Amino acid sequence: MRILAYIIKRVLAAIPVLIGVSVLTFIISHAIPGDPARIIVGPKASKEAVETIRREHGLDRPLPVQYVRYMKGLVQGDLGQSIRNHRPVTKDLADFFPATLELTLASLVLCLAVGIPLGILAAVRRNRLADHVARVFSVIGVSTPVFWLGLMLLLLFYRNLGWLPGSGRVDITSSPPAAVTGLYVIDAVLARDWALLREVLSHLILPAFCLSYVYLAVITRIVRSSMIAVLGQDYITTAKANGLSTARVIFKHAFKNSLIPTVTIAGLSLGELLGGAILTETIFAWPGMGKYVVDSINSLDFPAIMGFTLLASTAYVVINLAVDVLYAFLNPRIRY
Amino acid sequence: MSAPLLDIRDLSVSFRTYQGRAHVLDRACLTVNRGEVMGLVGETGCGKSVLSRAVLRIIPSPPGSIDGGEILFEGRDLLTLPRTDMRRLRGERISMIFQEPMNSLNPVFTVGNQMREVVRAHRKASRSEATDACLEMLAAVRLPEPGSVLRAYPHELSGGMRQRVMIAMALICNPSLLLADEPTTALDVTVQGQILAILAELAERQGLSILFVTHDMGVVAQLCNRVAVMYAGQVVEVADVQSIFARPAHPYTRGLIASIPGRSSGGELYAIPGSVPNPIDPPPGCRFHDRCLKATGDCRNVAPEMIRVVPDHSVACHLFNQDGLS
Amino acid sequence: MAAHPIFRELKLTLRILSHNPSAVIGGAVIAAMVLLAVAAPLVAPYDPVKLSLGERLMPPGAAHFFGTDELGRDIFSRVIYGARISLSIGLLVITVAGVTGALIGATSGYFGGKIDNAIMRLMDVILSFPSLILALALAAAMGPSLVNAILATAFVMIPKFARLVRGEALVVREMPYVAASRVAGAGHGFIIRRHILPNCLNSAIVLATLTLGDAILIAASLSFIGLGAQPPTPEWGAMIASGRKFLMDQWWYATFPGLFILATVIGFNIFGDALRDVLDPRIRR
Amino acid sequence: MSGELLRVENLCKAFPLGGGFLEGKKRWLKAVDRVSLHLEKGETLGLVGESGSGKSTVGNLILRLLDADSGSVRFEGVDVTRLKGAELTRARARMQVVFQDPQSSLDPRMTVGNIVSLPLKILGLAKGGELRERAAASLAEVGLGPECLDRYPHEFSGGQRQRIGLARALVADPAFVVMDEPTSALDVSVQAQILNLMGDLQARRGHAYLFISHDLTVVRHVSRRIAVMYLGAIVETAPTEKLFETPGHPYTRALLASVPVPDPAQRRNLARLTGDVPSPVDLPPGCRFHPRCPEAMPCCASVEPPRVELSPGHMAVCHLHNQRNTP
Amino acid sequence: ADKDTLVVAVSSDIHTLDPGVSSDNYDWRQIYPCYDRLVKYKVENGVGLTEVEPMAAESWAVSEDGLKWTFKIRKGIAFDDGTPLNAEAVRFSLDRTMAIGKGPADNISAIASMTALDEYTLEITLKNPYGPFLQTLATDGASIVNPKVAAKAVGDDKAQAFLAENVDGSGPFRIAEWTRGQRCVLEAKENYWGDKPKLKKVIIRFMSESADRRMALEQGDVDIAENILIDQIPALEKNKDVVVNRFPSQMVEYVYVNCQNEKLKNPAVRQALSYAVDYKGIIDHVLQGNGVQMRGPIPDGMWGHRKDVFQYTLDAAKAKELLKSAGAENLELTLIYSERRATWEQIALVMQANLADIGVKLNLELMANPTLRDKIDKGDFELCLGAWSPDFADPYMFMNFWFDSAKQGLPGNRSFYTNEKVDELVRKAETLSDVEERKKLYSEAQDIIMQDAPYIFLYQIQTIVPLRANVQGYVFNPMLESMYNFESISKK
Ligand SMILES: Nc1ncnc2c1ncn2[C@@H]1O[C@H](COP(=O)(O)OP(=O)(O)OP(=O)(O)O)[C@@H](O)[C@H]1O
Ligand SMILES: Nc1ncnc2c1ncn2[C@@H]1O[C@H](COP(=O)(O)OP(=O)(O)OP(=O)(O)O)[C@@H](O)[C@H]1O
Ligand SMILES: [Mg+2]
Ligand SMILES: [Mg+2]
Ligand code: NI
Repeated sequence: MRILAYIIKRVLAAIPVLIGVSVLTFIISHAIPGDPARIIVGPKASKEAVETIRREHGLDRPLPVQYVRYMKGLVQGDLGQSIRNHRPVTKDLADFFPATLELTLASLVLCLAVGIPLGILAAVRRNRLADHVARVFSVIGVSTPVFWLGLMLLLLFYRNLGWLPGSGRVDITSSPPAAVTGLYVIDAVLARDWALLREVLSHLILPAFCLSYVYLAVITRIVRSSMIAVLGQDYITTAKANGLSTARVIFKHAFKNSLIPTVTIAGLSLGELLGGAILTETIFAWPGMGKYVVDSINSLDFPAIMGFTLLASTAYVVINLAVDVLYAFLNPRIRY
Repeated sequence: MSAPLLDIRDLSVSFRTYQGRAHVLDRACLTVNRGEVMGLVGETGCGKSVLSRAVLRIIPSPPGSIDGGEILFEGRDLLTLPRTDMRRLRGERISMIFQEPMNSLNPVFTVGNQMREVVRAHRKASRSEATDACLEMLAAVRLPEPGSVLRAYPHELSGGMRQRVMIAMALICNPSLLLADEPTTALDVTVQGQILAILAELAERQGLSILFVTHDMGVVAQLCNRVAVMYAGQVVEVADVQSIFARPAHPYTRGLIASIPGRSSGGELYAIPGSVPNPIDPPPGCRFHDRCLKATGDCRNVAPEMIRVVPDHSVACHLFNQDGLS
Repeated sequence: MAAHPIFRELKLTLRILSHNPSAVIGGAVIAAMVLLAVAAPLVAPYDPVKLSLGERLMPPGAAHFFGTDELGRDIFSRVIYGARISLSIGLLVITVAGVTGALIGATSGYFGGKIDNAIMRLMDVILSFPSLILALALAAAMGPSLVNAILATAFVMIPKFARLVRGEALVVREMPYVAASRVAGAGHGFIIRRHILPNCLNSAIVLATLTLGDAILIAASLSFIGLGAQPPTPEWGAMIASGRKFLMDQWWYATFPGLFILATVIGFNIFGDALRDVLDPRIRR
Repeated sequence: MSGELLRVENLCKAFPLGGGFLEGKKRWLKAVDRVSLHLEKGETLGLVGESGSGKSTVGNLILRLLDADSGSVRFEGVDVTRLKGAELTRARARMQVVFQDPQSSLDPRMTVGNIVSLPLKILGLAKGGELRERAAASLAEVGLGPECLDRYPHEFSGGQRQRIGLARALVADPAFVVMDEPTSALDVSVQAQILNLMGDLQARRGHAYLFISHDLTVVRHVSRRIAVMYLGAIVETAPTEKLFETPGHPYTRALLASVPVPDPAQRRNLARLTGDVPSPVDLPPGCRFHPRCPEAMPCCASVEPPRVELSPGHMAVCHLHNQRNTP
Repeated sequence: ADKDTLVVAVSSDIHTLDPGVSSDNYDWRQIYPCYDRLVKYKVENGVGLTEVEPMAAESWAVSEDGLKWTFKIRKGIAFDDGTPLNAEAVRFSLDRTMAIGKGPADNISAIASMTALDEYTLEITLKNPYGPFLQTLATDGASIVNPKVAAKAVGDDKAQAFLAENVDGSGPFRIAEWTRGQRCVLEAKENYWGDKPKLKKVIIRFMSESADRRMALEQGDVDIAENILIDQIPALEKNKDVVVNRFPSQMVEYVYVNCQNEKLKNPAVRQALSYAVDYKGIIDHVLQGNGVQMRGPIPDGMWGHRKDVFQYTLDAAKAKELLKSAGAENLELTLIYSERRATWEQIALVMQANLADIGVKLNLELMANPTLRDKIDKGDFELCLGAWSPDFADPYMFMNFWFDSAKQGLPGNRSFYTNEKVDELVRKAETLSDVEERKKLYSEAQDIIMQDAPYIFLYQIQTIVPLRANVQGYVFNPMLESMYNFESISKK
């Protein structure tokens, strides 16, 4: 019950943040010089056509009026129509968001699966060779330009070795699975199409690796440092003094404690992964939000930009909420 | 006399620091007999904790390293024991409790989880057998409602309860030696009284030997049979408790006893001049000489050996010769 | 007169650092980059912006160590001059973000309560934006220029510093020495200036070294999407951006600036990690 | 004596616990509950009690580090609980504090010289070179040489740091110093040095001390009068020797009995009380000590005990005396 | 992929499938094969021409004054639901496009009214005589839509919502699947009235990276890869499985010189700039030879192009002299450009170096496309890089759009050029339908324009289309940039 009240409270607290996000997005996106009406009608159209469109979309109104109108729609779950293609923005988001989400989640899994053991190794063998190797390996990730890595991976595994398929979520000639969740892995499982599942997974490997490598260092570093901090705690000494094996001390006692800061960072990273997927998506022709939003900015598609940022921010808020709840499960000291 | 339970001989421990190597223990000697409570007193940083941790070989390394000496426990040298044997010994034959009951229990697991784990690390026991053992032990340290304590997380317990849990956990495998590193320093006097009473009772009932580390002379006086006084990484005096208070031999011990307030009210307290030497660059000879009012030339150059002044009373000071005369 | 205490501190820090192998390696890389940047005119064999269309896309060789780009410019020279730009970008971004973030965080943490709540919600707003998108939109709105790219990058980094410093400030404001100053009658400004900020400095510096690499990368991504340094300025990110078109056949074009970014970022990261260890007072004592 | 310096009356302070919207009723932690005490010029009053009993909070309220909920603190005739701005600054110039932890009570980023001269600087009592001179003088008084001025706190031992803390407290020549467990982090031998030094300084400069400690033996050594706190309230006040000879409150008696006497000849059962100090959030009705009191009577559970003067200057808050006095 | 499936790797997703809305070649790629139009571009010996021939219209006649056009519509064409394609359907479609009033409407804005004389005869009346009229009927915006879509309208959106995601035409293909961001699948119609498509399926795959498209082409995962960066072509040409085709296109790239700007008002200064650019260097190196220098505003391949018109070439000395005579030494200018085309940055840099040679300091400013467009529209720039391709095959697309002072700003006259004589000439040419007459007027205008140098005419590019070697029957039409004749392509 307490936790429910806590969640409600957190959700309510998120509202001003989201309003802030919407105001900021609105201001910034409208500060980009350019005329969306002109973009709709095309460059060669006459001035009159531009004016008509501007009126039609309410772009001639003062900004605050436009904002209020937008927010009114938002309250009713209407994110407006995309200026570019006249589709409800919600539909566009529903089309593109699952791809990004799938990629992001896959990267997160990869990131944690590699980053946590690496961080533990580095902490346990602190200042020894393994530590240095683990840290350099992970830090190379942060500092490698994503597209360089992405292209090299494609060149190597697709063109030269032929081990993995090229870009995209499925093979060029395959149809995507029937959309249920939009996450192809899950949809393929639901459809019991195992061949397709294999295909989908093999398409995920390279982009997920490429994206996760960037955040690997962050996870490794935080696991390492929190692990080092935890290993210096009295209860670790106690556990050792009580004759528990090293493995138990590290993987049970130290690990759960070091997870506490790790989930926080992992949550934040997931947020960043969501936003950071743009370049990866471009290279791997991944039909996600990245390209959509860049195109939106390029065509001053305000409703689309707003829709995207609000969705991303909401995702961020939701993730953080989830992290906080998880945090409470991990850390019994948390009281609400 | 039978061989002592624990016999620490010439133990030296050092730590690597940024300023240089700190020689934190320098040929320290100490014995603990079966069934006795041995007090270990000394100022902050003199190496009491390091000494007791060295017995369990849980000194963090790096930066610490045991440079020499032997630690004989029931006749076996712990320093040369294989790792797995050492691990088995910990918690089962020798266990330890620490100063901070706050931090000594893992905050993210329930008390029961941690206690059962200790039981099952040392003997084959089903979950319910382990639980029974825990309940019994918690009752023995006079915790009301052991069942709910077992289900509680450490932060839900008060300091005194936590320390009792620690004691229960340390004694659950029925060890023969308990290393207690200032277990009551963080507690209030009224609670400290309870804990000391429990320890005394358990020591008596289970024939337990305790190495009790403290800086509180009052606690020593109330609880211990024998006392070892440490100064700057060395044990400078060992005696039975009466002798230490009544006839302190080492000038440092004398200063220590004299500076306790409240033995008589009002007036100036005796204060030992100067401060503790730096373990990185300790003075030659007797480590106390530059604070000692009676220091002689010998004290500055020659490190004094431990000599027996009277039976059961040894001291490392040049003021005493083999015959125990001052 | 004895050396000023600050210098003694610095000397001790340096001495401790010099015993730390990763600090030495990281420091050496950083020093080498700074040196290259400063001595660029001496080291670079060619004019970094001079076109020579006849020598387009030459592979690395004796005449051009790192080859040439699509306009025949010497990549080696450009990379070296690029160090100037990229390092300054990193430094400027970190300074702007660090100082602003630290001030915001210190104020927020020190006062706590409603002020803290309001400020932190604002930081949440910024944080909850995908940073690249925010920087992109900002840079697009302000117009593409190096200065704007720096400001945009700094803007998205402010919350990182603010959060960190706030966390520290929450701890520091409870310290007895702050209470002692208050007993002596110190006002809020004084306490923030003399106690809170200096005591948050260590972690802010560590974060700064750790994020300097990030800053270079974000600024590079902005250049990469055309919003950062304007041509013909040899900035690493921009070079990589141009070079990516040639990556499949002329690997050297994007790879060399990429390697320099890699080295610099790794250098700062390793150094920052070491600095974190070293500045930890528990270890220092 | 030369007259009253400080009079605290019915001081109350409660801290809100969590609470707020969606979390049910706000709960209050009564840290200090109707505390009254007074202090003569040049005198030392000991304030003892177990941890969490509100000793530090009393000190902080007097120093205006916290604002009192109600009650008054008259310092040199002025009620400091209501002061603001310049007047507050003026009053502050006369009050100082020394904290328990020598490590955290000195700003690690400042040199000792700056730390010690800080009060002068803030209060505008000195400028430029004079700051340094007076800091050096103050350090000399606590037995530290001028070479310390340019060093950092972490270069000193615990005892030395506590001396620096004393030097800072005394540099502006206050009339009154709150000593919040100044020696509880120190070893006995170092504690002796500090206690002696404090006694010295008091004799020379005539400050009054409010000496907060949980260690009865130390308090006994330094104070002329002692107040005993339990769960936010003062349960007994008495001249030192009176308190030790004829403790009036069962809690004081238990406390005295729990102190391990540093004399192996006087061994005794130290477990006089059971359980820990309960939390001051939900205070028991009646006498706040009754759940742990070995001498509790039925009325203790419901009726608040009265304040009884046992002898001049010896006050206890307990039903036992009430009954004895009014049969 | 299978023999009867063609896979095309393209760089950008579709925005809308509505022929009445889209003014984007990338959309037209999918829309065009799904609809029929009254006329289509001729193909001769596998070469696409700019002249038109009958498609849904069997024949047509035009009145003496050029105002009334009568189209006879072919019988037996039907939409998927059986609705016949008749005069009413054509009227409905053209009317719809005009009523929506977006980009495509501009091309057919000459229409004043339409009447169906009988079921298969349509009479179109123009507002004024309009030379290029017939050509405009071959544009995507003139696609004939099933009039039944009116039933799908939501509010008064004229079925825009429906047609944005669906097609309803009588063309040889229909859309079988469109997964946003991934691919669009076209399916051939068995019962198409014209020549049967040889392919069963066309998969259009969206891949935004050139390198990605190239790799997929080399691996044989795709059959055609468009928009491969010029610098990747030489390596691609070495691959035996790939054929790289080059076609002269109608796409030109040029620099807008803002004639209203104080510094650039003087034609001598503009001439100097035109003399300063190293055209050959740009074409040889930046374009790797995939282009030819422009000669006058009208590109080669379009009627009205003059091989003999005056042409600027690199002459730094002359440029300096001109600047001196104009008193414009120490000139500092800013060139703005966007990332729309990969070569622009290089060209900007070359121009920077070129202008430096004549003592002009050129600052470069890269900006986002919407910002750039805004600046162009407002005339808030000095120099700007641009590209232009005609929507229909008529010099009108160049001469009237670029130089008519009424079209200043983004619509066409992006150098804000004003010359009364030129205005008069091009406006006259617009209303005539006689080609020879118009040629003469445009020719005269060109001479004046070249002297006024309102643009720096850079080059006309070659379209490069790399195909797998087994793809046959591909025809390039310069008017159908990025569009494909899927109906006649086959795979060996
Ligand atoms: N991990 C370590 N790294 C470096 N030095 C250490 C470490 N642990 C202990 N030391 C040093 O060893 C010396 C002895 O420490 P120890 O903890 O044994 O003192 P102690 O007598 O237990 O003091 P206290 O009464 O404060 O507990 C100290 O000088 C301390 O600084
Ligand atoms: N700022 C605060 N907010 C909430 N509760 C507080 C605050 N300060 C003190 N308390 C609570 O008030 C009670 C009294 O605290 P105080 O610090 O005065 O005790 P103390 O007697 O000084 O204890 P100690 O001996 O441990 O220093 C404690 O229960 C404490 O938790
Ligand atoms: Mg210790
Ligand atoms: Mg306190
Ligand atoms: Ni104590």
